Amino acid sequence: MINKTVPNVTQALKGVKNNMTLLLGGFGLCGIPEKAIAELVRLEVMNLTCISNNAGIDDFGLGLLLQQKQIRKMIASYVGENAEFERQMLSGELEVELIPQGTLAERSRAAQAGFPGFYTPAGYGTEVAEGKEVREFNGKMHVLEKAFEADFGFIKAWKGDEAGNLIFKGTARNFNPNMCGAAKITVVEVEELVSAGSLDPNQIHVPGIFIQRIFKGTGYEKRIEQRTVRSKT
Amino acid sequence: MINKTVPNVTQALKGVKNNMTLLLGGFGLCGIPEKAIAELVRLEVMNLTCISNNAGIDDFGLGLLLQQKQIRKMIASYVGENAEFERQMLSGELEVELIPQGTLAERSRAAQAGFPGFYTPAGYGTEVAEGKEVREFNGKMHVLEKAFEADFGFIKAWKGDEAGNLIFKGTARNFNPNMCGAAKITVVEVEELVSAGSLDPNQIHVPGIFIQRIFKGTGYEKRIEQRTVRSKT
Amino acid sequence: MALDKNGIAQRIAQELKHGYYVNLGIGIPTLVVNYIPKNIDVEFQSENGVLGMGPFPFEGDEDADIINAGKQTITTLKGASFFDSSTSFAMIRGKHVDLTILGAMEVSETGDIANWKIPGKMVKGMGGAMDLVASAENIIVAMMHTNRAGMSKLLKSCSLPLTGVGCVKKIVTELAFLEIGPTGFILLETAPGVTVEQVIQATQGNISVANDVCEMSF
Amino acid sequence: MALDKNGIAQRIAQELKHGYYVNLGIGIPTLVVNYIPKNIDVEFQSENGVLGMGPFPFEGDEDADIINAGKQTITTLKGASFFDSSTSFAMIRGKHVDLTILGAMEVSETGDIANWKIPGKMVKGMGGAMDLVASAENIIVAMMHTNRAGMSKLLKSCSLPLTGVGCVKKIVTELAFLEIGPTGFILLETAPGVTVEQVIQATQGNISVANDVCEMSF
Repeated sequence: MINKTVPNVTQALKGVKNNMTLLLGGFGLCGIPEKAIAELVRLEVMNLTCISNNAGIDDFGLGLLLQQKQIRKMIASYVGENAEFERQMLSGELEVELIPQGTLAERSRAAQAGFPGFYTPAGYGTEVAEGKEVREFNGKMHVLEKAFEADFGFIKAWKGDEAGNLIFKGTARNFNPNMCGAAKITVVEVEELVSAGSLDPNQIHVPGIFIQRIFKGTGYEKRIEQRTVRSKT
Repeated sequence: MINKTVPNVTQALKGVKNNMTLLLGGFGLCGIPEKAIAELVRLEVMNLTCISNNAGIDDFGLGLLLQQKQIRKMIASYVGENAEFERQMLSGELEVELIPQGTLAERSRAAQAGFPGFYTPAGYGTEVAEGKEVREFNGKMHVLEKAFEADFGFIKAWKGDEAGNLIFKGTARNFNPNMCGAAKITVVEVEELVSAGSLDPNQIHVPGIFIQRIFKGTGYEKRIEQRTVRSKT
Repeated sequence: MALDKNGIAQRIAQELKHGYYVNLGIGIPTLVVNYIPKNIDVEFQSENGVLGMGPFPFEGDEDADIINAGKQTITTLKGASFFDSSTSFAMIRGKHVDLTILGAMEVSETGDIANWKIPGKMVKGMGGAMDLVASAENIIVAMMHTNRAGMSKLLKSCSLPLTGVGCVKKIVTELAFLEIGPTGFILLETAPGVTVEQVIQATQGNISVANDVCEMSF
Repeated sequence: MALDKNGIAQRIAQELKHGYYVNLGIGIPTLVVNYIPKNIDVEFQSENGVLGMGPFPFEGDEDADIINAGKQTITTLKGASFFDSSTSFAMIRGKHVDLTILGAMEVSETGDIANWKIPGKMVKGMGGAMDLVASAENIIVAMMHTNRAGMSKLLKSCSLPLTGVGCVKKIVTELAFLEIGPTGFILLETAPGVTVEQVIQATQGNISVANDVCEMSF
């Protein structure tokens, strides 16, 4: 067993520098790497390119990096929950590339799996396809999309073992598995870190080979964006 | 919940006809759809194109279809375990297309996921790339490979529920998950069929949406190709 | 009398068929779950990674790790499953999802749809909508027929940046149920109390009236 | 005295480094597991879908559902995982596997490799070999230096259909440890009792001798 554990978030983020490109898991505030984001704020690394489905809200998630103006460019699919984001984007302070959600997932997986490019129908005939190659297959037009290239990937899992094997919970899974191994260094934070052999080999969502560093985070806030309930009557 | 269960293998293979293209899961004899293969033999459907990593052995797996000369064309990555296969291939009775194993897996997944094509480095500069488009990305040559098109997919899972959710065991997983949803109709046989709600939604390997029919097989032989052991001393 | 949002959802729900996997967009489409016809089984997929979505949780049972694409806390039903985003879009792009219901700012007579951006003013992003409309064989748009200024949103061609080209099949508005045909919109049903003339007036794109046009029945 | 298969495996094992994920081909490469250096941790990946392979099972413990790429029954170690073929080749193609050790029928002085087909005679197929050699940064070939007729298998250019182009980095044969350099094979180490001259004689491709050429030490 190859041990991937590091003692804390500081060790986990060693080597993160200005101008880097980061992949960050999560959908809305669900399954985001809270501890890595807090450390990025503390490190004051600037001029980042962040690839993540959303940009957080004003005071949580990637919104914390936006507040400090640490992000130069954001690649996302949906950014509708963040007023500061909209302000920076419309003023031109922040460069923004919006791409289809499925394309975002697959460009991550392509990087993980060593595919330089693939053809998808998503975005054909729209702004998204501008400047990209398009091509017909079986009578339908497709766009050539390319694998992401990133320096660090920040992943949030539910449970992990010393070997870096991961299990996610509910919809907190989302982009996290697809981003594992998609950057040069993949850093995972987990709520529960167990010894190798504790997890059923048949039920691992992401094998440890895709990750370089794993640490246990504490005190997860897991903020809910839209608390919707029904009454018990 | 959408119920995908059918009572038996006969119902499960309804609609299989001569000249069809079939995807079959399994690696060697591990995780092969034993019951579907037996039914294909019984149905005497001829002139099949079979896509599967291997071609079975002389008297088991796809070897049973080869014996009856039901296969016109075989698409596989490794066929070294089957003398009858080699005879039919060298004599020209059987058309054979050998492709890299990773390409076989991904052409299945591309069909499942709606990608018409993707670029892989595997096979560049070899016979496999002949007649295919090649292209450079990041200074390295790649081959354009296309999604499979198949009529039926035959899958073997360990457990499944009424909704078609699947769990595989050990290395019997192999190509099975990638082939689910890759053909027009995906038929799954399982050792254990449980009611919907019995499986942990977090631990499903393949969601039921990718499959059309599921049935419980009985009396699995699960033949071992290479029984290797060590002594207890 | 024009339909309200619930009425639109109710009419769309009539298009559900037994065995359908359905992806519901944010807004009016979400309301469709309240009007599923009796005696049919459908399953709802949410692109953030869940199949078999159930109702909102009881108060106190909310789980931050279990949400829908609108970021709302939800529950799951028997037979549900969770999966990653790549698998979720495999379901969508691979045409395993049978029906997509989503909102729109504009739809053109050729089935183009715009719903993600108003240049210089509002840019929320396309989320999963571009993947959905590019792949789904069966797309129903739930939208208002006109904007607040009374201008038609069913146009000859969209003025806003497109989400997809020639993809919309059916449209339900507060005034009518329409489909896209070779020559433009086809009026199939009017909302209760709405006249054919009213629908034609409110439609800027080319519109024809089906021979068997009738009033919606609920 | 030339090495036997175990000797070849033992020399290759010296190339393993702490933290390596390793894919072993069928044949001689399989024997490498018996010579892993003390004090380093490595993990073995098998392309049929397992990481963390252990030794063969005890008699009676064989499980038909747990095999390696050679279709042999195996066990798993702590920290192991099972996965599908697409994920397995994501590990390989995505360069997450650090070292690939495989057999060959022929290797050329430019690092081409042929190991899957003898036209008209034998066609077993490439299995995962084409994916492995096209992607791995670090490939060691375990092979015999000459065939039964005494003809060299380290050639100017391969005569058999290729498995991959310009990909082989290192070669261990019964006679020598060599690497591929810009001008062809470079002899780094001779097997115990084998002379530099013998290796040069047995090599048809262009071969040069490293300044610090030495005998293998075990």
